[in-house]
Amino acid sequence: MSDFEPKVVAFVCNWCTYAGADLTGTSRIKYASNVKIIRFPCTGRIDFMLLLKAFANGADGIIVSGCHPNDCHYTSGNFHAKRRWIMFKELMDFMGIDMNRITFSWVSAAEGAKWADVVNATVTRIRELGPYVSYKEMVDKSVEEEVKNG
Amino acid sequence: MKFGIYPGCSLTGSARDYNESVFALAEAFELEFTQIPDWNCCGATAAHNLNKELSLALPARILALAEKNGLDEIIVPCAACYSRLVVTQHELKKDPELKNRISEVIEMDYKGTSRILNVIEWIDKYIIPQLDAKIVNQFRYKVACYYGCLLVRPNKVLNYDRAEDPQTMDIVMTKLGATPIDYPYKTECCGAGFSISRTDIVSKLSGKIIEDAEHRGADAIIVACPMCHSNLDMRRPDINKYWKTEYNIPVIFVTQAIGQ
Amino acid sequence: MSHSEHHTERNSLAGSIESKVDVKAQKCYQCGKCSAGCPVADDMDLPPSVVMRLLQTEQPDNDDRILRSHSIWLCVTCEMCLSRCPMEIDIPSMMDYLRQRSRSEKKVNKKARNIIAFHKSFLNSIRFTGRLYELGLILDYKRQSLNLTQDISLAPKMISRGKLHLFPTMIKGTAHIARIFKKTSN
Amino acid sequence: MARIGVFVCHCGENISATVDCGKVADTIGKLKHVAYSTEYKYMCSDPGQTLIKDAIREHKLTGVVVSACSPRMHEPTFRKACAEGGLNPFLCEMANLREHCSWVHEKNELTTEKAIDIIRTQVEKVKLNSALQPIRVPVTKTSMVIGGGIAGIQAALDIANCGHKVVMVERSPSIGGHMSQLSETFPTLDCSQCILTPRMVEVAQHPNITLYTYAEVESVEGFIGNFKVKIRKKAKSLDEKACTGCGLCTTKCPQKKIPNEFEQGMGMRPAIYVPFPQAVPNRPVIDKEHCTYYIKGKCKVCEIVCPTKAIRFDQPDEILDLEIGAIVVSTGFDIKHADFFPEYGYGKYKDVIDGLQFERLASASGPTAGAILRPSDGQVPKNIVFIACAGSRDPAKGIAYCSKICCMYTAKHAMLYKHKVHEGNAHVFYMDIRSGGKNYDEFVRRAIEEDYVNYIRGRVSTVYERDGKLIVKGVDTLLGAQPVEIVADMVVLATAGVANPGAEELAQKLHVSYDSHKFFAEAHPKLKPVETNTAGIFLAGACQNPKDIPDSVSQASGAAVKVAALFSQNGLTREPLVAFVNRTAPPMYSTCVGCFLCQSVCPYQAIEREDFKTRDGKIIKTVAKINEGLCQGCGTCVALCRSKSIDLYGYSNNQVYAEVVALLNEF
Repeated sequence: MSDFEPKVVAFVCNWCTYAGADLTGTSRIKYASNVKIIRFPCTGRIDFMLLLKAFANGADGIIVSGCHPNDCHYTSGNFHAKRRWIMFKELMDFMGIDMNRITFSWVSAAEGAKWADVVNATVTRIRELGPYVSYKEMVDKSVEEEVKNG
Repeated sequence: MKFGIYPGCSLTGSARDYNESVFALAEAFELEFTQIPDWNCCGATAAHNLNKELSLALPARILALAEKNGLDEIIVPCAACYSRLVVTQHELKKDPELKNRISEVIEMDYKGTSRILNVIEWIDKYIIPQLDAKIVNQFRYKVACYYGCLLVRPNKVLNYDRAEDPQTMDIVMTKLGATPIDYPYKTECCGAGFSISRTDIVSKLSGKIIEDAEHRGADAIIVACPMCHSNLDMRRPDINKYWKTEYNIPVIFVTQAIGQ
Repeated sequence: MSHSEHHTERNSLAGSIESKVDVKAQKCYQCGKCSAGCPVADDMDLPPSVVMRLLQTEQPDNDDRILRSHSIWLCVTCEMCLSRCPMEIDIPSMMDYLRQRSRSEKKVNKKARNIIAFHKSFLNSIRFTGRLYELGLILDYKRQSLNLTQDISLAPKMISRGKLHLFPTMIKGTAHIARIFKKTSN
Repeated sequence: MARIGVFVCHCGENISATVDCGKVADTIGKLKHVAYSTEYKYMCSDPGQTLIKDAIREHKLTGVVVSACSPRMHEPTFRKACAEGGLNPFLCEMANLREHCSWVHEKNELTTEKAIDIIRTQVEKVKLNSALQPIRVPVTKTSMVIGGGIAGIQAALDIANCGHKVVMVERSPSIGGHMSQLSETFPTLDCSQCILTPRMVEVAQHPNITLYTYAEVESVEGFIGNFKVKIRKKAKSLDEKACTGCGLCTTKCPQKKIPNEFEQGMGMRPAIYVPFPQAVPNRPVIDKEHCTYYIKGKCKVCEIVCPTKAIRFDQPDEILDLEIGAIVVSTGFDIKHADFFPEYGYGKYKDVIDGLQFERLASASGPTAGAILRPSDGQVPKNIVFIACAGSRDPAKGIAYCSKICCMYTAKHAMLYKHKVHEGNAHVFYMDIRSGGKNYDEFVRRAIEEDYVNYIRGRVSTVYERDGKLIVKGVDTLLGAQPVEIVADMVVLATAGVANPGAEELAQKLHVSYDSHKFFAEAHPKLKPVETNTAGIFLAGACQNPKDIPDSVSQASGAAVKVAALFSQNGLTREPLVAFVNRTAPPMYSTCVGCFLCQSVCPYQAIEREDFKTRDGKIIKTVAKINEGLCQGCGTCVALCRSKSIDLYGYSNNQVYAEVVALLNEF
């Protein structure tokens, strides 16, 4: 398992975390290259079904990050994201999704170093957890069953 | 409804007159008390000054005894005891872990369900409604209502009257026919537990309280706390010596004023 | 992650007050309203707001000054400071803690001897009888404080008025009370 | 068939030092739908941009991915270049190879692979981009200023002087606000009325300003450039055209014992009254609550004495419908009043007054004609105590903030007192002196050094009356917390500045955010201090937080510029990255089921209802509709929509799904 390099997708908002990750770059702080960023206007835009889509397509870990509470560019988008996340988390937990594979954090446009920390911590954790094969198995099985049941 | 009464140590000793007036009043207004069986001292200032856990355990035993005997409402005539009991109830409600620890210390179940009434609340609730029918003599005097510290503070815990310029005792006294004066010393401290150990401080503080009441032409100072009473009344010779004065304004328990 | 999680371990008196009695010395902005309203401030060596300031420095010397002060024993727990504090700092609870620390570190101010002697006599009295035995208290206090002549004149008057019992009242649960004392004496 | 062009930038060596740009361009060039792929040293340079423009034409590109730095840096540059090359600018995306790749990773295979993945993702996204046109919104070039204090006056005059129409709405019978109540102003001690009155008159006479006093905003609908406002003009019981302002009615009114609001209750006024002599407009109103005729049905003395027969008892309130393009909110503040300070005897002792009452005492036009006299017995106070921070910086009383203006006005009050009562003593209890501002600290120092005002650092614990004097018990914290007791004749509390009553209600009508203290909230605490979160509504003055006159005036001018900038164009152009609700054929019209959950989460009130009707007007279905003028494109509604009927241009569901798939799979 030592040469396992996890695939981590980061869903971030444009105004805080994306800008924070830009700052990590301008500060030349190094972090694991396993993470790839998808930009959204706001965490409020993030449909949590995308997380499932990402797992289904082979992601081993996911980061969701936006503005700190009260710092949202759109006033309250991150607040709604958080509220929906609380609901969704329970649902995912119920479905048997390994919540250790998801990092939810706030990284502001001024927190370049924090972004590197969040990425590195997530990658290290996912590396220990290994590839997320059980999700694929779970999906395959349910598809199988569905086919069987017609 | 069964009322419990927690007289506290002073009322069996130095404040015997207070105790007698409370019971006389209860009898006159046909209210029945049950003393909390085998009650102990609340620990007063000494306990919380020296040992926090003890200062919670002693009142907790009292409250647990009340619960055990089915006394949902407890009247506590002594303001100091009242404060200790309410504060204990508050602290243990706030911290379930502490509550368990104290239950273990007192070897009793403690739920914290009793309603604790101070003497003014008790008068307001049970005496005032039938006052007109029973009152013999109106108390037609100019009075300084002295609440002391522990009847109103800590305000957010006791949640009784307002901390500044409280009014409940003034209202009760007005209903008795008295004229309460505007009195800024209502909630100033009398020196409390320093009665014996620092009589000088008590003389100084209580002296100011008496001076202002006399200066404003009050006929009497009305109190609801045995400790305040003993400092303002029993310590009068010390006060007069300290301030080189000859104050002679009487200090009367609120229950005595009604009983007059 | 909030900023408060980045605290370093604090060994100061202010640090232990924060963890033990949930009073944050740093909240004090030195308005002095506590000292202004404190009935015994002018007798104190360190008025309450000065105690708060000394705590904020988190210097061992200053912590020591507080624990050796007369002030912490002069505080009458009238709660005026808390009642008027704009920052709602629970100074009375903090004072209780400081007194206990002062005793456990054997730093009690000499001038507070009488006050502590009285408190001890008070607790001694209820430890054995369950209730306060006022005459016993006075006698025990006199023994502890060596203040033999004080209030001698009051006693006969009080006894005659039935206000001072010659013998203590014992409650039934004295053994229970004794156990409570024992369990809480750490 | 998509034809995508990919342009890989070296950024000097910033990218190429760790990413093998040649390999990247080659690999990407082999992808399906990539018609052209190249690399260049500086894509943002002129030749770089030319390269893109030429390639668009030459290869008939339908989409462009510039793989360079962060889009937050150069997206506008490259979109502009594409537009110049003949491609819709919204068909250009950027792949962030610099900040998110080359700068943060070491030089190795993985870094180059990541660069390829990033570009691939953007290629898949851009395929699904739509050609968008900027949104044009018409603008009604009339502004409304709510509140006629100094901030509102300044904003109205500035906008009007730019040549735009202004409607000013003032709740009370006269404009002027709190500034008209002030005696003299810090730090110059010039008379408040003297500098304010000309401005008030200018407002009344300005051809571009329409003034409605004794009027309130009833409702506000619409959006930036297109607000529909209803204003309630309360009945003044007066024909304003007929009234000459002679004042006979006010002198003859038999009802004379109404506490005068303008004098902070320290004087009386009749039921028909002009709030103060310099009022604008200088016409009376009848206070129906206190007028004998309105209460008892008889009197009408004013009607009888009026030489021009201008009194109209049966006048109704009037509702005006206005079309407004921009709104400035300048409703000001209030101060904490009685019973807030039982320990200071405020509201109980007549000689414990607040700062505004002191202003009236010190004002030449006030109830004492400028003499400092105690309200209780009219005596000159020989000892006066000022208490700063009475309620401010007091979380226990619910106000944690600093009211900002009190330090300065308290210094001014102490100074004015010393100038009027030479033999008197003025004491100020303070915690900190906050005198940041031009010539402010010098002013406070003057009070201390030249007027010998006694500043004591410490809070007051209690104030009580004894023998007609006020005993003030405070402390001097600079003397080791030594208790201080002052026997005073009068105590002035600098009570906290608070939001105006009604601020919350108005904020809700305007759909503007407000904070926990009911002060209006700015859109950004630093960079958008005069904007609100609702486009087209701006803030000026103390309705945002307590402010002094210079700050209020500066902010008012700032708000005026925002309005003027909006009105400087014939319409409004906005980025089209907004949400939209899908449309399908009748009878379904849209997959939207009309639950309107989206409406509750939209921070901009951009979601409206759209009815589909039959020919005879019967409503078949009601669905959500996005107002493009208001939508800011956050997408919260998109994520929330249960029927997936809302989508967002630029970040559509298809696009983000394509991105996820592309990022994780190799094609």
